Amino acid sequence: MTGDLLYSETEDALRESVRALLAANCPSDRVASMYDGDESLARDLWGAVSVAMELPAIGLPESLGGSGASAREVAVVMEELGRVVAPIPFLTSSVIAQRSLGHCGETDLLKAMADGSHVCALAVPFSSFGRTRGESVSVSGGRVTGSVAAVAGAGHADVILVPGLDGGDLTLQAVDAADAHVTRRSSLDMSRPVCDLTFESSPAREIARGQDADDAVSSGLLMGSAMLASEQVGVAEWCLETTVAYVKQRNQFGRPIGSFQAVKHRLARLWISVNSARAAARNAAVLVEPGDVPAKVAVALAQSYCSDVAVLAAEECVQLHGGIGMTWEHPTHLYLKRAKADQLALGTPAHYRARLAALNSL
Amino acid sequence: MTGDLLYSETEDALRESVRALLAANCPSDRVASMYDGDESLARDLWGAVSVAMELPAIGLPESLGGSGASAREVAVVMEELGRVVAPIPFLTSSVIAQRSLGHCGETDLLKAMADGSHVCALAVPFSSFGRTRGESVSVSGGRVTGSVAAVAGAGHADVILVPGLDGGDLTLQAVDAADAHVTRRSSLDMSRPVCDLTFESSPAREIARGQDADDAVSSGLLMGSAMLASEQVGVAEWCLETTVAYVKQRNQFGRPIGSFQAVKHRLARLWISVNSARAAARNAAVLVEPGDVPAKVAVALAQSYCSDVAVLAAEECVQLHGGIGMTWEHPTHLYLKRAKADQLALGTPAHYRARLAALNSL
Amino acid sequence: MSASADLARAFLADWDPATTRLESLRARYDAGLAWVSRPEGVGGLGASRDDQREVDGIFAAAGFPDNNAAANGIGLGMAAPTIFAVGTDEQKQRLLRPLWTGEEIWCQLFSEPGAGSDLANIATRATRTDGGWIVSGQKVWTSNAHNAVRALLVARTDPDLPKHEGLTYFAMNMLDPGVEVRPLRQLTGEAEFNEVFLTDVFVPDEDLLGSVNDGWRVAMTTLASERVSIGNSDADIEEAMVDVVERTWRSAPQRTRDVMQDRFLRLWVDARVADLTAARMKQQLAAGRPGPEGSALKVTFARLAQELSGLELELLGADGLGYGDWAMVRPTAVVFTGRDAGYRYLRAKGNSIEGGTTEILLNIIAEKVLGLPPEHRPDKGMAWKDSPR
Amino acid sequence: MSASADLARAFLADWDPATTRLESLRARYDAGLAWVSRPEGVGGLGASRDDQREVDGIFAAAGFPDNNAAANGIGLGMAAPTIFAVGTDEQKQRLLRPLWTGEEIWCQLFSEPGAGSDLANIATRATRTDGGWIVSGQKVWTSNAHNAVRALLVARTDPDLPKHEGLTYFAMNMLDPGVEVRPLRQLTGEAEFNEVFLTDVFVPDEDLLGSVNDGWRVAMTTLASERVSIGNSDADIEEAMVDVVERTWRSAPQRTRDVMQDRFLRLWVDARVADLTAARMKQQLAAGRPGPEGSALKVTFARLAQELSGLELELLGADGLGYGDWAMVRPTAVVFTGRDAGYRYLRAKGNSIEGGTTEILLNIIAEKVLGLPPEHRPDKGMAWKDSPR
Repeated sequence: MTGDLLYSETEDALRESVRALLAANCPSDRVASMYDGDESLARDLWGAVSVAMELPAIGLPESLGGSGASAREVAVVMEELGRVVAPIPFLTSSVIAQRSLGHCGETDLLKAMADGSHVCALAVPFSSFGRTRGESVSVSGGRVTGSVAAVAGAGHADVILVPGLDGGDLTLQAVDAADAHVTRRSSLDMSRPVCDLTFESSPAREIARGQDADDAVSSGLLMGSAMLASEQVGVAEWCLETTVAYVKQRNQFGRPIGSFQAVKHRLARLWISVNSARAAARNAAVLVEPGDVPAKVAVALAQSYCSDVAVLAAEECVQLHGGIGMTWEHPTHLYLKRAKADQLALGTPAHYRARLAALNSL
Repeated sequence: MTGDLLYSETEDALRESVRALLAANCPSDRVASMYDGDESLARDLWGAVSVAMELPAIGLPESLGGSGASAREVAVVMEELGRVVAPIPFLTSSVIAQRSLGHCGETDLLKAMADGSHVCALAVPFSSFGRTRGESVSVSGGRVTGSVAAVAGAGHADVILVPGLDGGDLTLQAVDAADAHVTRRSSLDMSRPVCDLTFESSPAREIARGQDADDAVSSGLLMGSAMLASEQVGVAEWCLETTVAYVKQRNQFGRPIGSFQAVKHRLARLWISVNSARAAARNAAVLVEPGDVPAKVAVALAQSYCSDVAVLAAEECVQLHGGIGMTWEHPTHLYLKRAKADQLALGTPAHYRARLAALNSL
Repeated sequence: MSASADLARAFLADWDPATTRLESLRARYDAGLAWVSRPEGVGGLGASRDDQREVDGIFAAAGFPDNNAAANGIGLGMAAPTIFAVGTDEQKQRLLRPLWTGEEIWCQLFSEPGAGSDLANIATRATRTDGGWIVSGQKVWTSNAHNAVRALLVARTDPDLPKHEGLTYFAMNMLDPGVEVRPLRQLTGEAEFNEVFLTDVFVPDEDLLGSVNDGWRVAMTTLASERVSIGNSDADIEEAMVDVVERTWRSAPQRTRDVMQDRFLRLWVDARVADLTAARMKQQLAAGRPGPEGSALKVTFARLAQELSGLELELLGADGLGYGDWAMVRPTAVVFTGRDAGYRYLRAKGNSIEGGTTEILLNIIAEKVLGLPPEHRPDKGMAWKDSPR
Repeated sequence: MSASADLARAFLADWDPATTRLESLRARYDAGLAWVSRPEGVGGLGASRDDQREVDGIFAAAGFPDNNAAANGIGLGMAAPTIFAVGTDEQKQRLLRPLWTGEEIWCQLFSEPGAGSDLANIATRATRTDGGWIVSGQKVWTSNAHNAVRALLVARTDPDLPKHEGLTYFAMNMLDPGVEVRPLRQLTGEAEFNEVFLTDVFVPDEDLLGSVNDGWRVAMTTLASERVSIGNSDADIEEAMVDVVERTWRSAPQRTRDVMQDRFLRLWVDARVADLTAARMKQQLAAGRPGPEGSALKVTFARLAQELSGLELELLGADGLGYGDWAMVRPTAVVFTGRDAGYRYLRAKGNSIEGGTTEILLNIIAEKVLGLPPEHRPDKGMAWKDSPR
């Protein structure tokens, strides 16, 4: 049977607060200026959401200083962050890293993250699909050596969680960011830039080993994928709403361009897709917690569907804005870049379809 | 470099004659009555095209009583036959079987086919992709035993060319249709119905063996696939033209439905596709003769593309005719059934795409 | 245990299984146990809607004859709600009992050759006569007309008004000698529908439903119930197309599956997500927040049925070239499962046409949900008789 | 060996390689060896078009300086044909030589913020003054404006006429103090185009091209040459998008290729068929049967560039998350090859907008090729100043 796919009243209220906070603190022109190297928004916004709503710890149990929010609620936050392409490490630190650490019972580090003062990043390529083998990093005598490319959320991280091989064993190591070489890359999505990390005999503390390390990474990535689907719904929704508003007021040939039937049908189809994406993302949020096979199916379904819908929505947003959608000045490009990067993030839809085939013997 | 993809003056003239002949002899209501068991049109039309234009032998060399037409010209005939969903065994007998026999140097049989009095069918499932292993028929002492399902063009055939295994060798055997059990199947496309064939120690004459038999079958099927693409262009073209004419005269909401932009754009896109399919089919007709790798690539490209365009055109034809397109009374359904059967015939587009990947190391 | 259920048990305790089927059904109706949420005196108890399932279960468990609802879908699904909404007390008394018991099968005379998507363009005329109306015209796409004794008819009563305003709704007697029903054969070979020719059919005043010239409004109510049920029907009534095709998929050769994997999985994902979307719509309805998702789901399910059934034939290869039977039969219901793939492919083409074309539904979503401007309508506000056609 | 070629060789025999580049080019122009099929006295010989390639080859082989055609695409591709078509003798003498030699770079001032797809809605005003016109308004999407000294300008000269009828074509001086050029940054980070603000720019009568209020017709001629060249450009100028992505495909991990095989192959097939369609169009043009395929090809190539570049990023995985450089540079030409995949993806979005949106081109195909009815245009026939905007 299907779980409750609607938004509860609590969730509606949460959305309202988050939306108001982001409206006041995340203007799109400051997101755009991150592409020109001004990263002030990233720190300011993280501070604002930490102080005003304790968002960084929303998913942590109350015993660790968090709000004990469910995945359903965290998903609502993700939708809102997607709607403004917020440049903060919520997905990478508060969802993925917290989940991995939670799996290892790393309460001290989690407590340190609760007030937003510590930010954590899992050192896997942001394109990783489901798990990692850790083969690019070797561990020996409490030190790690090696490199990991295209890690999201590492730019402002204090602690890096590094999967690495000790002999034949996968381990998960906590490394102080100061002990790692973090190279910013010019990224397709500068509101969530990726970094290349290099470790040269960096001091590390082991927090998991073997199956335990594997599970810690996998469960972090599974939760991340589920939440990413809700971010994608938020991105798609903004694109749809913005485009609908634009085609109503933009006139050509003496008519609003939204009165042309081809435009109307495209937007109606897009609405159908976004509405369906919401059902898929909600379902993933409802089922993801136990991390079992139904959770994996629900997440794969959501990722297969929502990734492409967000890209489609952003692409339609550009096209139906005509020339203005191609300009730097209009915020649409921020959503296109986020949507496309999100499609590659944590596995492409094609990979999730292949996984669905395997999970369902299709 | 690309060959000449235009129609020559000779080809235009040939088209004109064939179109006039078919307009007079192939009314769509008589095609429809084939679905109710009245097959009179099949015989009458074959007689008409044999007497008036010697079409059955158009591709045979003049020395064998044919017109020596090139594949380019035969392709023009196929386009016209597709435009009226003609229920005659031109593709199966005059293209595929003649090509296979030609490969074996079977001049006596070819001569007997020249005036249309003898019809031949290659006993492979109509869905066969590229070749056959002949494993469902065994050959021994001049007799064949076994069965082949879903053979097109066998219903009115006089001679059946049967691929069968003699020990480990593939052979090609000529069997008199009177010596085979031919079971008509209720078929998706009754204008080209398929039959199930059974042989019980039927007397046979071997016409090829080993590589030679394999090549004979493959070259027949390759030529058939190339020509099928042109039939598909003809089917698509009729559907497009008929739909365009309909949406101009059908009014709803006080306007021709062809004035609605969503309809206009769909038809414009369909026109683009049909126009592209023509280029692909012409290219296959130009390059198919030598049967080499470029021929195979050209044919695979045409089949990958044209099959789907014909189906799309027929489906759009139904949809844009609204309810009337769903009726038995309107000829559209004849084209939908032909287009869909043609898509399955001689391999689906997916198989051809896989072949293109192999041929081009993609 | 509801009060309705108590009444049902009490009724059954008194019921003699030797009673004829029809007498049994009439008695159940008269006891208010037909549609319990409807008012007393017309088959109901004024009870909660939620009681219905329980009551039906009790009757079924007792081996009580059922009213064969499937054979009278239009009567129960469209005529009854319409009569409840606009019928007079006399009409309710007269029409609803035989409708519910299945004595009177209903059909729906809306569409015409010139009024498909543009349904308000109805040309069938109803002209005033002594004690009633004389109706002439042609209707099309009428399911069940050959079994029906009653029809929901929309006809034009005032051609001088704009097209939406001059229509009137009637409950017409199909047994009138002026009614001719001809089977309409479809591309599947079957004749699921009919054409209905009306020549000077007399409809008495007592069969007028609602007010004169108010037929469009009433028809819209009727159609809204139809569309919700179509968008949603697959899931409830029969096996979904995706499940049928998934079975074919599993038995297709591995080579075929390899090359079609991504294509099949895309459709499979779309279908599973559509199921979730439908589930979410039902939750919204249950929460009292009806949305426009019914139209959207119909668009999605139509597309999926068409693409999946098209893919299925490709999976089947040689078997896809066959077809069950072209004989012109008259099916009692449309069932995709248990038929051959060729039938599914052809019949599914109608999914995006019947009950509102995909194009019209997309217009509705664009205009009602997204608030985009309406299409240009040259006939807007004109007298129907003067408008371009 | 053509007579044109003989003349070229004779010219080169006399040419002193020590001559400056500009003098050399001017001499070649004056000898009629610039565009040989054009008339004598304006850079041509009145020879056959076919001679041009041969003559160009001879000059190139001799190490003769070229006129850097790529830097003046609009001048050579649009301004020159327009001047030849409607220019006076005086204009041809004055404007064509510096255009061909590259002394004068041209740009095109057509599009405006309120006149994109609806190009005839141009609001830039040209009002009569002594000896010429005073022009004010805003133009946008102007390539090369920052290098140009001359512009093809379309401005409104009579707002009392319907929108297509009150426009006039000018050859405007970009060095006028009333011209302000601002770079327009795009989603790629670059500023390929400009906004151009015109404030009381004086255009003398001698720079009027064609007749007053006949600008629309002239502009259509200019644009037709643009669209043919866009539909067709990929194949000629640079490596096709499909070839670039095919290379990425070959180096993608096998697992990725397995799951994306059908999707990539579909695009690959579409791209190869598009090439054949383009080849067939060229054959038709060569046979003197121009068709509407130019617009169709532009639609197809835009779609393919977008889908292929989108797929390429998916193939690249982690590498697809990077991006070359967001710095606001001013590129001299748009080249997809040799840039990173992210740039290709973003820049290709413009392919379905610039030079006629896909939506407008589909309208054109539907109306001009298929003969379907035009869109409803509420402003049809109205004075421009009164029409809804």
